[in-house]
Amino acid sequence: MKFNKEGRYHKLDAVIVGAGLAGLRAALEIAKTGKRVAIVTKVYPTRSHSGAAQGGIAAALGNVADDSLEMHMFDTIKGSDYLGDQDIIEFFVNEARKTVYELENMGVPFSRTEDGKINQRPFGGHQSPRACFSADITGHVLLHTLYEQCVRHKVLFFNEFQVFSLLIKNNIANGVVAWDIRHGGFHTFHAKAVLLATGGYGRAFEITSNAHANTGDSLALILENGLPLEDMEFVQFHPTGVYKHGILLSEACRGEGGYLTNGKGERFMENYAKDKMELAPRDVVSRSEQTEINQGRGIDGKDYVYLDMRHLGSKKILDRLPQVRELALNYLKVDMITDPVPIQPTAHYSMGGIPANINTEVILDAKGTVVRGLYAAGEAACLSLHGGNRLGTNSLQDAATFGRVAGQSISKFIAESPIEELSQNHLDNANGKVSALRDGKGKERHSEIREELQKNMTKLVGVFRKEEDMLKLKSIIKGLQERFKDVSIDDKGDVYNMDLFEAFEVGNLLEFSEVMVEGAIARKESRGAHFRTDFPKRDDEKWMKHTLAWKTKDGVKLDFSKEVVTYMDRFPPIERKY
Amino acid sequence: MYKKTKFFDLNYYKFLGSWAWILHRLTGLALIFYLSLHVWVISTLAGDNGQFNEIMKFLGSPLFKYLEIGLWFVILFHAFNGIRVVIVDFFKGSLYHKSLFWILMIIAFVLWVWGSYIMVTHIIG
Amino acid sequence: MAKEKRNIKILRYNPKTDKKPHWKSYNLELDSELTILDVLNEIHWKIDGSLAYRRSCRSAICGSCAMKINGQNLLACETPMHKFKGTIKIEPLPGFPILKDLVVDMDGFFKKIERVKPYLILDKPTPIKEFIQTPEEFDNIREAATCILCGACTSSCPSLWANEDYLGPAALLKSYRFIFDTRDDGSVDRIDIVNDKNGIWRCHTIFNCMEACPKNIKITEYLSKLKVKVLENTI
Amino acid sequence: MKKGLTETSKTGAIAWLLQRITAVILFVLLIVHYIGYHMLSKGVGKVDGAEQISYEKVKALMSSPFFNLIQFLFLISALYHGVNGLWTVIEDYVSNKGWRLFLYSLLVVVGISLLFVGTMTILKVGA
Ligand SMILES: Cc1cc2nc3c(=O)[nH]c(=O)nc-3n(C[C@H](O)[C@H](O)[C@H](O)COP(=O)(O)OP(=O)(O)OC[C@H]3O[C@@H](n4cnc5c(N)ncnc54)[C@H](O)[C@@H]3O)c2cc1C
Ligand code: HEM
Ligand code: SF4
Ligand code: F3S
Ligand code: FES
Repeated sequence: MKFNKEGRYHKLDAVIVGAGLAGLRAALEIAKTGKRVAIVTKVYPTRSHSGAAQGGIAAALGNVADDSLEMHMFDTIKGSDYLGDQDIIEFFVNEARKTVYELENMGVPFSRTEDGKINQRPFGGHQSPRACFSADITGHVLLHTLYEQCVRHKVLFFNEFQVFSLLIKNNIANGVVAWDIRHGGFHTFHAKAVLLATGGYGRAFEITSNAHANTGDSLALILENGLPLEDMEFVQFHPTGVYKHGILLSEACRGEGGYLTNGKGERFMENYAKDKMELAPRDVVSRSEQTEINQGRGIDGKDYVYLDMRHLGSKKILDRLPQVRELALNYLKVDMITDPVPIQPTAHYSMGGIPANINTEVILDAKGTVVRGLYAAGEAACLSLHGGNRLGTNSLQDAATFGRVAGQSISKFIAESPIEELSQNHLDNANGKVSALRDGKGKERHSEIREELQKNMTKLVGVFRKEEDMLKLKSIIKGLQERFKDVSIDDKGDVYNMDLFEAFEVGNLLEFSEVMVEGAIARKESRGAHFRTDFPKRDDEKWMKHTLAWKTKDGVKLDFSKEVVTYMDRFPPIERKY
Repeated sequence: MYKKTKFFDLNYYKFLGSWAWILHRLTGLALIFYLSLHVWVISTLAGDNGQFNEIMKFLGSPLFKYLEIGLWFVILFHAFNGIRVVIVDFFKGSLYHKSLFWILMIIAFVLWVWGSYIMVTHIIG
Repeated sequence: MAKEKRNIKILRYNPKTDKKPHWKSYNLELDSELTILDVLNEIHWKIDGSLAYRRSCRSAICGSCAMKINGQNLLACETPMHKFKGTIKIEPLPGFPILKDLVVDMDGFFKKIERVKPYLILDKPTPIKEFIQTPEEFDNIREAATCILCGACTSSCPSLWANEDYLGPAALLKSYRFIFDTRDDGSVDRIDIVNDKNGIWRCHTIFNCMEACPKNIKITEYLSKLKVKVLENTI
Repeated sequence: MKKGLTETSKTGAIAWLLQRITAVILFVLLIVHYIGYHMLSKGVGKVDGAEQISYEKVKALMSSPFFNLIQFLFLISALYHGVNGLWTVIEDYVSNKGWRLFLYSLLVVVGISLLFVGTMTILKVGA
């Protein structure tokens, strides 16, 4: 069977990789100016993982209780454990309200207050009820509404196309090459500007709330092009993942009054956060759970604890948490009305990513030099908004707000810039990747390599980290990278070749996981979601700095010269206690 | 690309709604066939009385009486399920369409037994 | 976690080599708490990498993994294996053309969604803040807005099997979601589009769609309301 | 792109409503009709000594103008309902334009003939 080496060619003003909240919002902005903009996405737009968000989108509307921009800003800064850049945070909270109103005006069906305004609910880490929501499907309705508006404004969609290489010439991005999953063959998307909005990458871990598609492909492409990633060691773990599956049981379970119990039947949170108990912030609860498990107090000594809802009674559970009960029933055969639910911490959100400035332009060094025509937004990007730990509901807002900002920056850029010609051999890189996997004579299965990576990531660079574990992990990853060179796939066909795209994704996981681990080894402090048992304290003297990491021939190169932007007088760093 | 499933996927027929529908459709078709016949028979009324009585006698034979019992079932099913459809369309019947179906069918069944009994006694007596 | 032996039958089809789909049987030793999607992953990862199916979120929200399992359209990711006894038969969604194995061509399905103008249309100026909408008005569209476009409903509708031009329950539900949104000004158009012989009038209240919907949306109820609305607009 | 999905027929709404209105009318009339004629026909009349619906009896009934009006309502309701029902079935299963046109025409011709025959019967016998 022959692969189509010629591929097909599309000339555009802008190409956007990813159809989550960030990608769609940007595309809409550009399409409204009448420019030719295409979205390339490996899953159908409404299947993007933004749709999985339930809780809400943060904005200080003050519809149900007093709120202010200053309060939202403070909460975000404190939540970030003072690693968030405060100029970005200030801009973000300022724009947040506009973003929500705009989304509502586009048709998002928000839940309403009695007087017909957008309803808001409380959420962990926010002092005021700030999460605008639509029942328990907020991300879903936002995603669908944006998609619908994009359809309306004639955005070109290339669905089920997976980007295999990012084209950069003379430090100017000029397109991407993508594999047509459904029919096989490459397409070249030649454009003046490229936006990377490929979302989260929790798939590097065994236990994760992320979708199968969240493999951080664009991060690997950035590294491949000699560009850096930022703050990759910061990964948020959510305390209530369904045991073994990692699927999220909403924070609402604890909100409604659920208990966490260990193998001895104790409410162990008493020993960690006496005041807030189960309602302490995510990282704190996750760490408490993990401590119990590590010290042998998991259920039957195994690696899970219980979420106990029984005392709430069947009426309340059926009323308030019918979906959640259904989940536990389906996945674990456990009815939370009569039995406690086995849970464990699950990798949930990635704070780090592709470094970008306030205009979403991708930067290539600590000084902030930009790569012309290259943009990043959403969870894949790192604007240093969430710092060391993201607050719930701030990320949908991040994707929507900076999606719009990206759209505006790109519109401006393409209006004044010529298109950079493609180089002759622009398809070589992508073709090389496919033939290596398809024609490879090796015996390795990509699924085995992936499983080994994921297991070890969860075990060795999970909720708790320490130097020796991570050094071990570093060499494991090296070994896996070697083995990956010997991967060959079963499916040699063109049509919906799942084997091919999964193998490509495993390769990507291996690349950025290495960077994650190196960053975590280097950061000798505990801040936000990054907790080192060998350095359990935050160290503001030394570490109010971002991590930039490059992949070079001799391994990962790190740079800590990018300082955190702080307004010392307004928000002096204080200890993060709840 | 391969196209499966044309007209019916019999292996999907496991839900009450689809059975009710297919039976409704079949009984509807049977009824329009019967109605045509019926109109024609009655039209002979316009002719002479002998012909009518002849035909009626023929149609009054036990075989036709038994067929009539079947027809009675067809009519009852179509009529009562038809009412269910109307309730679904105008009175939120979708929310309880299954219990509605069984309730109406029980009424229809009682009517069927009653009617059949009378018809059978006609044949015998 | 008990292991159990299971026979899994999958309808395989490779467009390059097969004229027609054929059943392939797998005998596996599986953890009893796996979902159908886990089982497919198991086969795909460990036995035959050429098996194709769609999946992403694995938490019943992205709508990728609808397929026919033991004669019924379900989401593979939320269907536990223990729901069935004995052999499990897995096929692609009926009524849609098969691309490969369990992957069907959904283009037609999405075109139909687009046909009903699935977006808010405004004539009035937008307010400075949000539009005012009461909780009751929101409740009218809440359920319809949870549709994940998985296609399970449309694929299960006998009306669609007989006539592939039928808009189908998912597209009609989408039109309902906007026609009954108090903010929308584009409903006259939309009503005109669904008031078509391949539109709402092909629905014969068969209820297969409602049985299939993984989000338990009362589809038929909304289609009935839509019929009455179209009627009111016609008279 | 084609307008609508194929050529549109905007009469669907009215036809749908009429199908339901006639259904309700039929429901009442048919049950009455069936019970009255086919079951409670004891004593309706005797032909050659056997119980049977007799010409005389029916003719006697049908001379009442009110009864005739009901009969006529029944006739047009049933015909409309049946014809429209079949029309729907054809719309469902016949996608070929030629065939569809042919079957529609046939249906209309048969429908009108039955209407004619039925009306004549009522008029003649009722007169
Ligand atoms: C279970 C869960 C619940 C959450 N709940 C909340 C919440 O309540 N509130 C909140 O604020 N945040 C929440 N989050 C976080 C939030 O949902 C995400 O951070 C946000 O949606 C990310 O949006 P995105 O647009 O960046 O990416 P995504 O929505 O993940 O989209 C990524 C897109 O990139 C495409 N893509 C990826 N790789 C490629 C490639 N190689 N080629 C082509 N296309 C590619 C994909 O197809 C997809 O369209 C939650 C996250 C999870 C996992
Ligand atoms: C006794 C009272 C009757 C009631 C309550 C009734 C009700 C209905 C209803 C509601 C429908 C529409 C079904 C749909 O749209 O899905 C219908 C269809 C139909 N009816 Fe009747 N009906 C009755 C009598 C009759 C009679 C006497 C005939 C024969 C002339 C008939 C023939 C049909 C046909 C052919 C259809 C179309 C079937 C279909 O679309 O599936 N009905 N009926
Ligand atoms: S209505 Fe239900 S079954 Fe149909 S596409 Fe939407 S979610 Fe799927
Ligand atoms: S199955 Fe089909 S006929 Fe109507 S009620 Fe559902 S769309
Ligand atoms: S994988 Fe997303 S719905 Fe099943």
